Amino acid sequence: MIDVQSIRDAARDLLAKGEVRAVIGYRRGSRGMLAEPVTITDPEQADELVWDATCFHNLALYLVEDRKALAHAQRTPNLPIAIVAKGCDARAIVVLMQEHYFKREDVYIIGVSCEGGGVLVEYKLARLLNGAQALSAVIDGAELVVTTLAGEVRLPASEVMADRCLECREPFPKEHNVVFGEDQTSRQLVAPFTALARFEALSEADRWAYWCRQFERCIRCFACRSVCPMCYCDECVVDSITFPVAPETTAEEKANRIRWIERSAVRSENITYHMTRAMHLAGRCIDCGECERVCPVNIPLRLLNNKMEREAREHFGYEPGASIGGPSLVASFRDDDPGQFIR
Amino acid sequence: MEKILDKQRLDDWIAALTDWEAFAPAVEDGVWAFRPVVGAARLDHPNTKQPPKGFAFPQREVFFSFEQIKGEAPRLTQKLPDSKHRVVFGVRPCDARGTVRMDRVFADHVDDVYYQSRRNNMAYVGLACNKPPSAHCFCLSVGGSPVSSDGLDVLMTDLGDRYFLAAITETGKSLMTTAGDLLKMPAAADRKQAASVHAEAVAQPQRAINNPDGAPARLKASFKSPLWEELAQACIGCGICTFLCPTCHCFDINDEVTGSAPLKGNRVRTWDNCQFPDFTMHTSGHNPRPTVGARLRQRVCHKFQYFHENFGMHQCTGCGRCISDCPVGIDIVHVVNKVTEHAG
Amino acid sequence: MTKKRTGVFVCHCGNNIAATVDVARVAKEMSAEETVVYSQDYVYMCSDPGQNAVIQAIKDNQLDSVVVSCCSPSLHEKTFRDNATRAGISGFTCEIANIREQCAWVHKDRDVGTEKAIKISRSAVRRAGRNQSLEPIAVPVTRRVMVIGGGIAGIQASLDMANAGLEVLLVEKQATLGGHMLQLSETFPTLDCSQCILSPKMVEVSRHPKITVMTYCEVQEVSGSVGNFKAKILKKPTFVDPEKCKICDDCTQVCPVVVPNEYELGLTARRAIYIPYAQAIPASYTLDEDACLGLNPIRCGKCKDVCEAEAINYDMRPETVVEEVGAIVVATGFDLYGQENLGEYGYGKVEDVLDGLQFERLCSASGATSGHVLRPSDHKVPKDVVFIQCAGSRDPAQHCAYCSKICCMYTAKHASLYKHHVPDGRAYVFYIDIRSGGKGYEEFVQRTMEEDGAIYLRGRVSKLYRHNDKIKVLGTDTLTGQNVEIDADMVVLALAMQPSKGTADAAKVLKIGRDKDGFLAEAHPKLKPVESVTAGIFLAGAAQGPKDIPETVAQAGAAAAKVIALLSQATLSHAPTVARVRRSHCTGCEMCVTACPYHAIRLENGKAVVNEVLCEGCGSCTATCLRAAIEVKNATQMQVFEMIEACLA
Amino acid sequence: MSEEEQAYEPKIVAFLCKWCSSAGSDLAGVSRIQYPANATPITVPCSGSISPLYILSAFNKGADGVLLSGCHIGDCHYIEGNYLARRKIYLIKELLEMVGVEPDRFRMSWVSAAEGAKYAQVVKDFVADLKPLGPQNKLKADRT
Repeated sequence: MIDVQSIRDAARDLLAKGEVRAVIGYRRGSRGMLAEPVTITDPEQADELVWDATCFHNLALYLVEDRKALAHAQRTPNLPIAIVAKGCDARAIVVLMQEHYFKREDVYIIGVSCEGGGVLVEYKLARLLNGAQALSAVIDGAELVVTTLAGEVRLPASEVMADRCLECREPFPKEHNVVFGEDQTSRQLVAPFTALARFEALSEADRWAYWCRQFERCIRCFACRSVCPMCYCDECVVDSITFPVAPETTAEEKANRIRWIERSAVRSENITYHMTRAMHLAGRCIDCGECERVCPVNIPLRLLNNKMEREAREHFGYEPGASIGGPSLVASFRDDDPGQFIR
Repeated sequence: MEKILDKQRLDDWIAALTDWEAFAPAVEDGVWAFRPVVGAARLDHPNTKQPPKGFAFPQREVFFSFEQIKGEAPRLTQKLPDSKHRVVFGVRPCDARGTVRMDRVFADHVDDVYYQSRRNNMAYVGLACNKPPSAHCFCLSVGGSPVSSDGLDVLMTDLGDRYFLAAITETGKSLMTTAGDLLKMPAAADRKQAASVHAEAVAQPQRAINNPDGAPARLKASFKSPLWEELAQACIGCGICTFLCPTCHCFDINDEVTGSAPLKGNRVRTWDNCQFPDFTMHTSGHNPRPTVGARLRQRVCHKFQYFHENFGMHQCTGCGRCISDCPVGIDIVHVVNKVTEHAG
Repeated sequence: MTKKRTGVFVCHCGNNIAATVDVARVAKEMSAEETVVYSQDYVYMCSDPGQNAVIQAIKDNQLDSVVVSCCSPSLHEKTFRDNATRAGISGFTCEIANIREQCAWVHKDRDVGTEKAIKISRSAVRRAGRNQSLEPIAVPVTRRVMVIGGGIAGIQASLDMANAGLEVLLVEKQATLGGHMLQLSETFPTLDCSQCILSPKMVEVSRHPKITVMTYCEVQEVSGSVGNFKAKILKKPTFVDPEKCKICDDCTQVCPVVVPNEYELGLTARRAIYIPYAQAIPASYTLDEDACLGLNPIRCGKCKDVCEAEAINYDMRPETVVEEVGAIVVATGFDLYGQENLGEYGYGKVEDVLDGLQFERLCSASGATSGHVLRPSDHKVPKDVVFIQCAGSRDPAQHCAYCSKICCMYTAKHASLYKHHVPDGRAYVFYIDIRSGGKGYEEFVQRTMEEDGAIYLRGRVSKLYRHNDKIKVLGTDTLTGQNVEIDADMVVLALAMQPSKGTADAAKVLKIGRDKDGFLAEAHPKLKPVESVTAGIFLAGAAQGPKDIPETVAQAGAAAAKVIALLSQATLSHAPTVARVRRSHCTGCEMCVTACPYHAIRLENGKAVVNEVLCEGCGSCTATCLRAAIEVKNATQMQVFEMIEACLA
Repeated sequence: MSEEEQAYEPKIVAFLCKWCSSAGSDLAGVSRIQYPANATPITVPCSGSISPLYILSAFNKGADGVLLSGCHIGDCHYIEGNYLARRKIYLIKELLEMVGVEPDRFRMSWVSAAEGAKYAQVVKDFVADLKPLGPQNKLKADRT
């Protein structure tokens, strides 16, 4: 079990010594027990930081936001920014560096191992607590320790944890400047791609009926895209929620952005959006599962991304977030890539 | 008009409403939504993921279709909504108060024929919240109540094995009249129980906007507050808070081309979202609300200042959806309280 | 953006298109398109009046883009782009809608054909509607040529180009120049000695100041494009310094290793250190690394010990050089249709069944038998020899569908030579029919039959097998309807010609296409017979298809002339349809840099930058970029988007 | 095949690379090999230039089938464009199948400039396989 004080001390130290310009971490929010992302710049704020089973967020997103803000302000900082990173977050940071979004020296990674645990799912916890209100939730070994008004409750962690954490292959942040917690890569909770395999056992008609239902629910709030550190494009090719305009941008370019899909939240447009997104994340998605968590209408987006991840792994020997220097999945090939499907 | 309905007979009542297409909350993949009633309707939902605002203001609607043959003027065909009567069961009082605000915008303030033709054919049968359906409810502090009938045609109250029904409008009366014998006259004990359930409901602890009446002035004074950026720092710019809101009504109008030989398509209205970075983006590239702070301020001030200035009421009904579903914990109660506390 | 003014020209192609497509209706439908201001149909768009009509219409209607609905762009895209240029607008605004090969010729139903022609044309109109007015990019030229293959084709092309003043690099994978022609005894129809006419040319090549001969070398990789290729060439070690070698032959006397001699097609043997034949160019020995006991004085070292000139060096290593050239001539030649493929004629299993080249070596004065026709098994003079034509050729069911063209003639030559060597012997020739088109060819065949007395039997051999010391040949004479049975002493197969392995390798390295039989594909079967589909790469000789010596020499000369014309220009123009970066969208992720097959993209200040001369416009970058930040000009995503829509409208 | 299937004519968008498959379809024409007219060709520089978005877009715009054809492996005019295509297209094909789009809706082939007959056969087979599936409505935009 990781003592949150060690994370606070590290953050305070980095800020106090002027080694970093800010620390991105988690703090307790106003919504009960849940943690929320925070960026602190004052060593005094370090005591606000928390580490528990509600630290859902992939904070690598805020590294992207930070880069965008710097670019907007045309500022080049002379100090790195520090970030608290779980195993998945660290893999996301690796992909961002692989894509030259920032350099290794621009980031100070405070790695935190999820060890045998991960993050919880609110509805799973609520079901087990039977209406009791949780005040805090921390994973201790194979158990989740929940503090309620009525006292402490210990629950089997695997029954409360998110699927993404149960299936996680790498809960330890390999890429780090400093790391807390043990490397428990070999933990055996649930086999990777279990949910995917279960889904793929369905017939074609059932698969379609399933996705039909999911995509008809989509309201195109774009939370999946907004929360994803890999969706850092200034203009999304399928739906331009924002678009870059530079001095050299011509009137024609402004007038003629391709509408691959329409803004209407209807099935055909939703499915095209989600499939394009899955393709764009192929070889880049590190399965932090944030898109699935934040979806207000419970679309199981991890299935799509997991599918691409597993195919890349099995057929192309590609592991996203494993190497800063290697070529990207879709920009490279091997002579023995599968081709039997081609006539 | 007040009546008693045996819970077992709810479906019979719905079945009796032959002139109406009925909707009630149903759960699919863990998501509660208003769906056409097929078989039995159960009103044991917490609250639906989305409010019923889409019935009168759908996320997408076609205004008219167009077709243009080269060298000729375009031909337009208006697409008015159908004239079906629709009744929605199980609407929570906060959401019903949302429709009142939507009416202000689309019916009182302007003459939106698309909204009105839908709205005029709608009826809302509400269900009082005996207990707050969510930990983030705050209807009391924004002038509402868990038993409010504002915006409803009928208010139902759960009395255990039966519902206590109160007609609020003429439409509500006619819905109840159609039920005929299914509805019984309430006994005095029923009325008494209903009153006590209401009293208990109102007494349930809720989170609160501390000074709702002072909010418009205090927010006005806080336009330049650095707090906005600080409170919005985690915002990811998604559209959950406003797309799930019972009162958000901003929209965009687009032409969707469906064919090119000859050119044809639809002019379509879709919901838009002030939290999307391009909401105020100009063609020049200039964006008057370039930051998350500016966008959060817009959302909050629209609800607690601008709308109040225009219509004399807050544009928030305290349903709590934007709080419970925000991916990063942005909490409108906390935001309003914090900014108004620091005002001046 | 001001709206485009597109003109559409729909060609009848006589009845070729008009029979299946209602061309007038296509023209009318196109006039309803937003951007189309002019539309017409015409019987032959590519005729003079047709082309003039295009030029005139561009001028009269201020057209800024043109769509021609006609045959394949491979035929007339250039024609109409040139018309556009002549009319004063960019040729790159012109698009071809292929409604002949892709429509009229493959469909019969007129309604269906017309509908499809409309879709294809509309798609081209949409593409043209977003074409930019581009001008070709000027590229400096390297005035050097690489010729791959040192047979007669490569030799002739090299000499022609060098004589015109170009610097030539002649790359040959064998240890000597000469190719298959060097193995021939005499040549038809004049029966002059092959070596006597080839050797002087080989000497000329080796002494020409403008030609660098690189034997025992292989081209491994070619990059770049017309005007500026970069070739990576592997120099295999010969372990003998040709400067020092005195060709004294002492080394072969001591070499203990014996292997079959390729030059003699296995009829004789050679040593591990050898010279392919006496007049080899370069005049030097080669040490066959695979056969040698080990390039190590401890294991053998006899040749090194005996070499007084100290020409042998075991430490030679393979070496790679990079050469820059402006054009490439591929003259990689043919091989005979593999022995393993022709079991029915006992090839390789039945003794004394030879192929044509082996028979050449038997007849050659420099061959294994010093010019005496003796059968290999017992060195007796064969008295009955059966020649079988079309061995593997013209047999689409089992072997090669095509005619190998030269076999009728060389079989006649073989029969004639045999009769000259063994006047009392009998020569039987099985044939399907005789193809003797060529100057003096028919007369030669007649002489073989009438004066030399070769017996021609029209029919195929059904079976042959060894019977005691004879080969039993069973066949049918279809002219008399009689079954024929011959006890032959020797059988000679006129094997089909097929592209050499070197030809297949070259096609891969150069990324040039091959036809269905594996011969190198010309850019156009009639109008561009010596050009490959890739600009700057030319074809010569049997690598492109079966041909005899005069044809090969003529084609080599033609390829040389094309190269001379190409490299006479100071600069070449490079197609401007290259990738363009939208800097505002580029995040510098480098995926396009990794994906580009031409290394044409690099990062500069965190954004992708395209080298327009290296870029070939393949669009791999476009499909790889996640944010549409890089696109090929005039093949943009917007254009494809609109074409998809046009196809489905 | 039922009469209904006989009468239904699937709409196919065929992305052909300029150097091999488009030339192969030209050869089919030169050889006068007859094949169904359902596939409308769009010539692109290289199979490697096909973005998966093109395929999704064609389905979105109402294609009943999408065909993509390029040079055989090793024969790409642009050296390795078809290798890049093979990997990307494998992924989008898997994704289409994953969401329950019939695998026969999408087809990829290698057709060289010499394979006119093969191109005709590819189209024939594709049309035959598409007919029993009926119109594609899964990804087609409903714009009423």
